[in-house]
Amino acid sequence: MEKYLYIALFAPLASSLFVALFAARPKMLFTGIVASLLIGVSMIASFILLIDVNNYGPLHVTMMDWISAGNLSIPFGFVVDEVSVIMMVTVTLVSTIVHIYSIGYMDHDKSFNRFFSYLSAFVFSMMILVMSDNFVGLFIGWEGVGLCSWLLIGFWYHKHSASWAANEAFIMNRIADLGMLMGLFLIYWQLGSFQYDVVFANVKHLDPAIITTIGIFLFIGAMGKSAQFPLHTWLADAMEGPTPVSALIHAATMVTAGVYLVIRCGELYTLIPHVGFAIASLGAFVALFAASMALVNNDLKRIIAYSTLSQLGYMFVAAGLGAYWIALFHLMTHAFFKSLLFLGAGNVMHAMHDELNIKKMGGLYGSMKATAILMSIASVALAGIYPFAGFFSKDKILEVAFNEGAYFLWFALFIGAGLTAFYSFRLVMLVFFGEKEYKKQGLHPHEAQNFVIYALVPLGLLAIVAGFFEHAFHGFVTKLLRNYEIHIDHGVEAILIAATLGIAISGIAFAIYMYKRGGFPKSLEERACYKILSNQYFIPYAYERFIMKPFTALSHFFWVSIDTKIIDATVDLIARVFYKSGEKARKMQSGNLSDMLRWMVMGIVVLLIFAILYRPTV
Amino acid sequence: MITLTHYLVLAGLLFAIGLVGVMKRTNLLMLFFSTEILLNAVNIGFVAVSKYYGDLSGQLFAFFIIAVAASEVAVGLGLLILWYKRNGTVDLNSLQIMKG
Amino acid sequence: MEHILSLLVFFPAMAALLGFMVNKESIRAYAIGVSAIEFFLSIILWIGFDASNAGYQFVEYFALIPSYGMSYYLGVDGISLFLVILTTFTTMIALIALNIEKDIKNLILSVLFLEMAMVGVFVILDIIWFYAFWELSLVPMLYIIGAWGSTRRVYAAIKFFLYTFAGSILMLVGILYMAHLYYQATGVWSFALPDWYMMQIPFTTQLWLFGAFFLAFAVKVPMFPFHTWLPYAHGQAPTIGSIILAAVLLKMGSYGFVRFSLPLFPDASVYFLMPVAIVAIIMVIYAAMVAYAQEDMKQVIAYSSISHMGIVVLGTFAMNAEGITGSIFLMLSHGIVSGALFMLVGMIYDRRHTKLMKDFGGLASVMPGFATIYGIMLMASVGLPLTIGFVGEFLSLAGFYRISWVMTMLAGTGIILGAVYMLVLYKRSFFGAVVHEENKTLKDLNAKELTALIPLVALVVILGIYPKPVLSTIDMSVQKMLVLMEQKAVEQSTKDLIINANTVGGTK
Amino acid sequence: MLEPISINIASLNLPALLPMAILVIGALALLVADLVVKGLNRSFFTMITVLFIILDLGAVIGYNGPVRGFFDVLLVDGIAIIAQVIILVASAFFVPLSLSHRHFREFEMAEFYALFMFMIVGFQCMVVSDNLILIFIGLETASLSLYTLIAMHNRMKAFEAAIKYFTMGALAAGFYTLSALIFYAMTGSVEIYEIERVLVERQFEPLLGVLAATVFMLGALGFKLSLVPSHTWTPDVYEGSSAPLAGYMSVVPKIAGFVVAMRLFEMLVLSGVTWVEDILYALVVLTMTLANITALVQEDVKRMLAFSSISHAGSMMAAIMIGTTQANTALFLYWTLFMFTNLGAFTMLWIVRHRKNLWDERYQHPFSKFSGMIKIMPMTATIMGVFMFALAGMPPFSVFWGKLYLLSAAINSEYIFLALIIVLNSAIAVYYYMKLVVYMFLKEPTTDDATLFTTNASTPLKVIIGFAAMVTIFSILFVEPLLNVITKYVSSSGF
Repeated sequence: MEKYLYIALFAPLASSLFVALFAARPKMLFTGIVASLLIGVSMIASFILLIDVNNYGPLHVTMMDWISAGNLSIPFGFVVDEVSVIMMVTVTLVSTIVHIYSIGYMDHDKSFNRFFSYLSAFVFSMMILVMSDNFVGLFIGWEGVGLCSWLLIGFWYHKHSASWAANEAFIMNRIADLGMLMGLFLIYWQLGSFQYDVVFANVKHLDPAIITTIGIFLFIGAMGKSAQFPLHTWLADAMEGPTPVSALIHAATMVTAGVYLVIRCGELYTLIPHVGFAIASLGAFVALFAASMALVNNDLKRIIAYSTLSQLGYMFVAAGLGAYWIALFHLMTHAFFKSLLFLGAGNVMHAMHDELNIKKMGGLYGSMKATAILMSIASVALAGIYPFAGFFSKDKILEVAFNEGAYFLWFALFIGAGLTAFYSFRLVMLVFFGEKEYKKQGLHPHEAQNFVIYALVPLGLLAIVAGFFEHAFHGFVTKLLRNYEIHIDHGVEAILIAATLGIAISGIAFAIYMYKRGGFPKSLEERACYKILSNQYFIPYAYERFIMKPFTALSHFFWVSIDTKIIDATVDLIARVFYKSGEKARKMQSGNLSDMLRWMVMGIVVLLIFAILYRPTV
Repeated sequence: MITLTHYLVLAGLLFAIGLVGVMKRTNLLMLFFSTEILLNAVNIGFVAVSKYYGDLSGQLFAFFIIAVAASEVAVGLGLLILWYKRNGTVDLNSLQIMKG
Repeated sequence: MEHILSLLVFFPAMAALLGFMVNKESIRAYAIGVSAIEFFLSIILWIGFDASNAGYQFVEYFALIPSYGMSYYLGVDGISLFLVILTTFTTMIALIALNIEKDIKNLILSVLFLEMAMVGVFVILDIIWFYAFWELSLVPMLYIIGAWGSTRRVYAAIKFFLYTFAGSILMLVGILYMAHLYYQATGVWSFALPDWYMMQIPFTTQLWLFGAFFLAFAVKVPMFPFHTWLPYAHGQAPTIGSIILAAVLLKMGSYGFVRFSLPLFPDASVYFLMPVAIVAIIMVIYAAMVAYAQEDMKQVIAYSSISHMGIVVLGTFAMNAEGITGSIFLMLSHGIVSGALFMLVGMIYDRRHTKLMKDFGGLASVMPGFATIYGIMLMASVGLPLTIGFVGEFLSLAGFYRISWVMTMLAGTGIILGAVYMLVLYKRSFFGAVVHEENKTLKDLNAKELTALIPLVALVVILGIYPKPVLSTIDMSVQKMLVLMEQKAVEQSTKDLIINANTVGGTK
Repeated sequence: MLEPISINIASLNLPALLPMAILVIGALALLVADLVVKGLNRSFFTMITVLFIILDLGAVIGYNGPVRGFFDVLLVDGIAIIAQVIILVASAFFVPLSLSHRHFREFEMAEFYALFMFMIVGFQCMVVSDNLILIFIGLETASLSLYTLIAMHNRMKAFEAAIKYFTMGALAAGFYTLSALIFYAMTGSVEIYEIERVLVERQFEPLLGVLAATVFMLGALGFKLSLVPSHTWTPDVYEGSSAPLAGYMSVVPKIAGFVVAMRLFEMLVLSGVTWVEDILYALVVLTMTLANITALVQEDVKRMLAFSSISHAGSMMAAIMIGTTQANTALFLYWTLFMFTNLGAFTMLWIVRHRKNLWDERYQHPFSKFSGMIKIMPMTATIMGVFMFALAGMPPFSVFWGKLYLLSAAINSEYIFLALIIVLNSAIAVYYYMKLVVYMFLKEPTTDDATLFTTNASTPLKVIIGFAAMVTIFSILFVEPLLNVITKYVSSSGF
């Protein structure tokens, strides 16, 4: 079975390296095809492993030693257990589709080959992240996906905004990574190893305070990758990247790495429920916070990005409250319908010649039915309507919140569900129905190539049916993960489900109703609350104003004032003092003979005076 | 009665005079005279002390000093004449080519 | 084989002397050949090196001034082995990449002399000779910076020379006082490091001596606030000068800490641990911020070296195998990476005769190959895993975490700030549209430049993925040294700290 | 009434006089030869002189314990031997500098060489005696000949230098005699060992007298050793006199002076007259520092070297002040190595001397003259650079080892502060030595005509340069034997 593991892991690397050979060349179709094939191979291998793990249990291999110094020794080790295999399957599945999709999407891009090289490299890093059997290995993937997202967000580097967003994403993640590193160091110095099995076996013996610290540090890392408040701003800006990238990295896989980390460290977090609850609360907050921003935004991709944020919030609620398998489940379903949503948006963008403002679209249903249907499916799934995938996972999360007696969280999520339904259908309505605004720009939108549509169909199907695997999934992952049972009597449960469905549907209905009638009045946009939302609570502005500007100013001050004017000047001053004193001493050499003689006599006289005045005992 | 002290005081006074001359004089010739005075002041001292101790080496020293003084004068005057021939003055303020 | 070290030290010097006869046209080939031979010698050294023996190997001893305990005493162990290889390697690469026409002969001869001095510093075990090589290394550098530098070269050269010379004279007094102590203790003169290792020194004396040695090393590293010579030296030096300066000369200082300060004065090192660590952290953050404020690409890298050396120092004073091994590995990686970065800047400077970021922009589209290699080196410099930069940084920080987690966190901001200035540099010069006309026609890397760069890239990746052979060799000697420190420490608290720093578990 | 003195010839031990005698004879012979044979050439004189010096050397070497002789005024002990050897070797190397490519009047005259030999005799007398009279005679013989030699260079500057040197020398002689008088008056003897005995017996009472004598002696020797404030003559005299003489002056008279200073002051220091020690301490620091900072601002290499030699002499006084065997050994070691380096440096100046002052209306060797030399004549520039770094105490060149040993001596006798001052001074010093290197290596040449620099070059000079360079670079190989010999001699003569 190991060979499948290595195939699954290294096929993407091979693809990336192979394609990289042609990176500098103009577009070559076969690069895209080869890449897609290799990723497909990796996917098949992952599925085989899935079955294998299901039958024979986890698989653990150690490839070779990496770092060893003092008591520290870190191998390249990989583990394929219930959790990682689910992640692998999800990742490779979405990746394959995205690769195929990109062949169509990047059709006219001159850096076609480079794109696929990066994309495959990302898949490789992601595989390392999920498959590694120790924290540092995870950190490798962690940084690797960061690098790839930097490369891919800034793929169109000639755009200032793109390269800026890329740097922002990288740096924000670095901030979080520092937290994560601290967590790793603490783990090492406490337990002397980075191996999951060793760590989780012994962590329970540690002093709770230390476990708490570890938990917090690790979660800081997770916050960066999963763009949780306050490190969330990069995700929206990351939409500068090509849409397949947004679909793969910023919706389906990378951003969920944080959730994966928390799930992976389940044994650790179960020991510190208070931290877990904090995580859940933050998640709930983000769920609302992001949804609210999605309400008013007019940028096609940003809306979806915010909804991703909000869904990540949901996952963290589940993970925080200890319902790891539910979090993982939502992670998976979300990957399907969210990537679908993004890829559909990609089609729309192409049709609209990269126009992103949904206010300028409308009535596209006529010209691109398939996309419209797929996106609607995705939106329904997102809104969590029975029997679509979103319903099962999301509803479970609300139940968990209720079950934990965290009614406040439950309420937040409940509201969030409503908002989600509203904004996703606001988007659908504005894009596909209503007035044909695009006519004004004289565009003639057209449907994407067929194979692109076909590539999307599997996702569409999964978005519909994935929910029904719930029990199989539950049974499978809880072999590893702590099981979580919900004990709510059926009456209450039914009411809850009804309520959730109700608010979701009413959200949808409201959206349809309003936008059929030409949307909200303009006057609304003058309102303060609207302004706050449309400016993302002025947080990016605040960062710019209170962090970046002062930092730049301070750096400049250090350089000009401290380094040059003080430190360096002091050094030169010392030298100059000697030189100047030389100039002074030089006057002694007047060259006049009388002066010379006087100096000699003076010397004698002074010494004599000394002899008289100062005479230490013999 | 003239004791050793008187001689030594005299020697001291002469030496002081010599020093002052060395410092003050700007005429090279006078300057050399002053240095001669220094040496002779010492001579007096030596002779007196040597008499006082009844030991010859002092007088020996005095003789040598006289001899050396003589040769010094010879060399000094030689240099002086050289200088005078070149730029017609024996004022030591003319020796100012080199300084700094 | 038993004289390979002497060969390593004096082969370049001999070659330089003979080089006077070689004529100007063929001198470059001559230099590359010589440095290549030297490099292979060092590789042979590595092959012959017994990785299971932590002590000094290939030892050569010859009493020069027996009545005064001065000897010609060579030896190499895990700590110095790779620094020697780094030296020979960088010199070779730098010579390959060299493209100066003016008085190239003098330049090359001085580089070869410099190589002798640098190798000597790392393999010599007699302190007087160490001092001699230490000072000798200044002279060729003075000439290289001052004669082939840019406009303010003479000022920069003199500043570099005087600053480092003045810094090291106190060390001379320290050395002689050590010798005096040794004479007091044993009744014989000796300047041999292994002899000195055996000597226990009273606490207060240790403090003074530590100070005397510290200044010399601190100036060389360079530690805040003795760092101001570095920007000038780098800013004015020709490319080859910057490469060697960054790759090797700075390492002499940090090597000095590991080789002298720690094992000779364990108690003082522990006593000064916190102050030194604070200075190191200031270096990391302050230098990174200053680097961020620079307009000149080369200055950015110059200040970034200060920042990285801060982490090296921190790791050295972690007092545990992880930290010290890490810091030595970081010396190597920083040598390779910063050397490569300076080389890259030099290449673009040769094309455009400017190093200012604002004069570039959009280079990625004009020179993709250049941009790619630059990007790889950049990622190595910000310490991305699986590049050479990560291993050392990770280990150094991990090591120091044992001493103080707050300070480690502060030093850790280096990885954030590092990303900040490096990415901003990359964005400003490589991303965006090509605004300047003259940039549109720039040529991508040529064959010569690639031959110089490819090995560096390869090393960056290989040692990033499989650093074990290097690490384990270093680690063994480091552990030996730590044991020695623990044994000869005079204060119980020192022993406790060293033991505690090297054991897992327990305190927060 | 003085009783007559009866002398026993055997007790005179005339052989002790032999070394001096040889050179006196040599000088006279040279004069006679010049009278009888017309048109003898400088090469002849030079070689004869060298030969006699070698003979002298032969007579000097061969030492067995301290010997007294000639009315016990001669004291041939270890340091006397070493000092003489240094003096003679230095002379043997400096005389051939007369064989320069261009002809100078003084080198054509037999008198020059005769005087030269008399001067050597004078120095020898200074070092082989502990009798104030003989020391005085030696001093004066040497000085008077030296004044004349300087003046023989026959340029305005030379005359000025000679007169300045002479006048101050006369004053110094006055001081010397006065100090001798005071010692004599207090102890009734002019023999240093005798004076010492009496003073120690009396616990140095009256102290004021002792101190006064010391002060005047300091004034006299301070002039010879160019200690502040009696150093003012040095730069002018060096500048005025020809390079070979200047180099000679920077080495030989000083070593003679050091020996006398050792005999006189160490006696005082070691017998615990702290006052002397403190004053010497102050003088040493003052001399080194003042000379160094003044050297920083010189425009002329020769003047710079003059100041540098002042500061070197200062650190030698430090050795005398420390007064341990190691320190005295360090002194001789240092000076031997310093001699060769200085020989090289001044010979170099001698080689690049040009008839006219092309670069500066006053200076012969302004720094600007050397700018870009590496491009015009790389070999010369490199060697000059080596000499400069050696003088700066840069390892592993000659002077470094001397400095090292001196510092070690200072530290071993717990003079840490002194050691610090010495190294700090060498840090200052490195700047002005490096200034020349900077000019030679880093500046652009003002001319590309190499012949301007080689008008005075000749084979003998080149040979000497090569030799000096070899010694300077590979000095490490000679340190061990030198150390052994010097230590043996010094310790055997009780210093």
